[in-house]
Amino acid sequence: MALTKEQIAQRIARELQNGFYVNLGIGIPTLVANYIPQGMNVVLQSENGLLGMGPFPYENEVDADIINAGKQTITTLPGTSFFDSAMSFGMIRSQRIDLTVLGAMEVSENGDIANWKIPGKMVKGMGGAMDLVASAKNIVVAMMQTNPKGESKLLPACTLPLTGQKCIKKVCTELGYYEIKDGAFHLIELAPGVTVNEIKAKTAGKLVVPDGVREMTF
Amino acid sequence: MALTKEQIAQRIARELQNGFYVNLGIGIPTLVANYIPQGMNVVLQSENGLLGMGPFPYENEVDADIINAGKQTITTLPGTSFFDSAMSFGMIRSQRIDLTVLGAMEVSENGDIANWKIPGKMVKGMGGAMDLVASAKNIVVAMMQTNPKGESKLLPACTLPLTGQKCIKKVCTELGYYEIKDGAFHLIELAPGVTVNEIKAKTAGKLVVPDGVREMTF
Amino acid sequence: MINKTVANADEAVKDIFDNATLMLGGFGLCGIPENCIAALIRKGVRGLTCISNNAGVDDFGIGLMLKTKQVKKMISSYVGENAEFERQLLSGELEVELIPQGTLATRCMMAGYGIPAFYTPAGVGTEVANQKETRNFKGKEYLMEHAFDADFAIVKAWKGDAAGNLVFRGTARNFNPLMAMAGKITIAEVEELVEVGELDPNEIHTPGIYVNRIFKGENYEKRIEQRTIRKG
Amino acid sequence: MINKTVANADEAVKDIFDNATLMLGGFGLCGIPENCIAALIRKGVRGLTCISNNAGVDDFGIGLMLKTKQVKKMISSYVGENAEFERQLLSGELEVELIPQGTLATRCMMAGYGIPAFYTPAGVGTEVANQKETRNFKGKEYLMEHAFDADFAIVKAWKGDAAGNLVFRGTARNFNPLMAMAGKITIAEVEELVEVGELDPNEIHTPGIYVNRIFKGENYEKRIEQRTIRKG
Repeated sequence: MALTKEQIAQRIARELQNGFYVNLGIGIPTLVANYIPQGMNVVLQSENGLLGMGPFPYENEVDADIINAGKQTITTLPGTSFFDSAMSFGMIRSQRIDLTVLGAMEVSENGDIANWKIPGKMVKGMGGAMDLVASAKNIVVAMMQTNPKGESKLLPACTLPLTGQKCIKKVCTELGYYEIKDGAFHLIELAPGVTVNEIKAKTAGKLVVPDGVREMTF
Repeated sequence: MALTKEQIAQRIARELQNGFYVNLGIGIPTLVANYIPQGMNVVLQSENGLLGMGPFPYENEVDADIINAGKQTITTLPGTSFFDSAMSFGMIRSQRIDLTVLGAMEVSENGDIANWKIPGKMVKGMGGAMDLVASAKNIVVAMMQTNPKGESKLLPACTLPLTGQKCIKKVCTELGYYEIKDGAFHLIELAPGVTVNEIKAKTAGKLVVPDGVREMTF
Repeated sequence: MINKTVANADEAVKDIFDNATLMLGGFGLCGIPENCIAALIRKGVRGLTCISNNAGVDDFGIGLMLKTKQVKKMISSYVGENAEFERQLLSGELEVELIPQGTLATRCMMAGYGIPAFYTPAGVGTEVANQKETRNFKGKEYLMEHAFDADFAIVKAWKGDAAGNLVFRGTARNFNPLMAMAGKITIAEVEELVEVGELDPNEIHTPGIYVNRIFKGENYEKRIEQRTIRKG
Repeated sequence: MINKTVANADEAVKDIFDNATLMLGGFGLCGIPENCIAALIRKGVRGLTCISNNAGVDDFGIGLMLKTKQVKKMISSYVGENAEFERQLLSGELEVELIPQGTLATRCMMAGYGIPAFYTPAGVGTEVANQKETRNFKGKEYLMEHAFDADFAIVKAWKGDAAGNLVFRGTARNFNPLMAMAGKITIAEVEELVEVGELDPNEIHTPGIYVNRIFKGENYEKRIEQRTIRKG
């Protein structure tokens, strides 16, 4: 059975390690915060200028001056710091962020990513995505394996304008978890009940399925 | 009669205007602070990271954490701000300093300055001088007109290693006040009782003496 | 101290001219100079190029200046959800230049730091790299980017004093201190204008040297774009 | 929060190796990491390249490490009055690279900002420009300068917390926050180690992400180089 969005987030959360600084994009990536293991120290960075992001506020805590990169009201935690956006992207470019999780429209077998522009549609902008993908040392993409037309988003080469080149290390979709290396999607884990045949049918890029690939458990 | 060091500082202080941000170098330039006219608002910047430098502290105010670029203990004033040295030189490079006063070993008729290194002698370093002269829009040099051997320090070209190129706008020595333009030292004012002949004898670079050049008054 | 105070927003923006390039602080609707935007609309200045991370929403922030057709060009990283913006863009009335957010922030900072150009990896291999010089440092490709050049920077701070010193609050800091350093003329509106000497000199985010005009803003709405709360 | 505290200076510097490149904060003797310097002397690590604006005096600061001949090279803007320094330099035991102060500060900052190179006017037309690329922007010449690359940055702050957040005091700030961002490993010694949550998040100069180890320093001498006072 395909993973839910929550399960995709839950699987990606297994990449977290104690002491990690983490930047989570909008959408499924945001959900990763809900699966930080109890007792593990992980600090969330928000690229508008905040380190140590807390949960959403209670009604009486809402503060218009404290928002995250998705423009959502959030809270601080003991040890939080605020800074300007140049320092924020300074942290990102100087690779102080241990894990970055992003959504995508397409990912290619060599790690290219497209997630900001569809020619012919209104373009809203790349925000911080190009800085993040160009700099982060460890990027995991969270997305559906196919687009609404049923076409694979794991491609030999991206067809949409790129956000960044050769930068994505791992992809988690509702069907499986992939590592990108040597110009191919290496299937690391299967969603429970999903078959390798389904994965093959929905992966347009080069796919490597190791013998005895494990099924995820939740 | 040649100017005293205090008079050189006093003359340079006449360049000050209300609302100026000023950086004063070590030596005679520091004395300029003593001649800011009463009621004029001038803010002193110290390039180690301070805007709004006050006078030396009283004995009981001395604070090891509050020093100027000459490593002297100083005080703050209402409105003072502290910042790091990168921001400090940011202010300098982005030309927010209205007047910079520096000492020099040599100045050339095209505005070059040498004030950091004498070949064969122990070199202590340029500190912030190269940043200041490369960036400041309005630099006045305060120095003696001749070196200890009696040789002019107003030269056709500097003989010592340069600190900066074509950057000095004015020079005040014990003998006169000069504007540097069009490849010459233009005598603007004479020290009281000093003759044009003495100026000529002690200026190796191209000198322009306008008709009816004024004598300074104190 | 040099007194930078002006009476109000109208006086602060009075010499902003048609076709000027403005930087406007804020991220989304957080930390935007509400009073100056209103004054620019009252003034009716036109043909503006606005450097701002976002373009407001239909009825708030820079969106209000789009409605009055005062903006010729937006330089932003994300222009979000704004129907009028989209209409003007598609009709060709409005020009947009999209820039990666970190590059936008850094190009502001570099203007304030007197650094004309620098290298960043953001955008290498994408259409952002078109017409730009690339260069390899230690095996990685970078783009050369330039400092911005803006006639005016308009920022919003939490506290400020007559000397022009500014302190920001929370994530309303965002682009504000960067732009404050970057304008030829910098205008700051503040929620609280305190006595000179009241701000701790260790805690000033923007030293007064960067600020040309300061005034106490009025009636801040501080609208929230995504009001997300948890129950409890 | 991630706990960055270590017991003391000796533990903080324990993996600093021979021939490492260190950044050391401070301007003159103001804001120098006194405890770590003492620990480096106790450890006896040698062949160090030290990036620091100054080189201390004969009997304090980095001067103490010069006396024990642990320093191979100084990268500084001004090396001041230091007889042992001069002796080692003239005898060829010590190598010195002199860099304009603003360039030194900015090369630290750029390392922390992930910007490999930038342009500055400082040093154009001087011997500092030797071997360096120059480039004209808008009619003015600039030198290309690179971000520093340091194995360790050692800084001294006024207050800090276990999460690594730092606050500096007065002009003891100087190069410290810049270097704190720039080391592969950053070690911070602080006068006061406060509880996490005690520092105002708006007033933190160095966010904890840049700091790997923090400890409370002991017995700060805070020596004054030029004790200038007025009578009254």
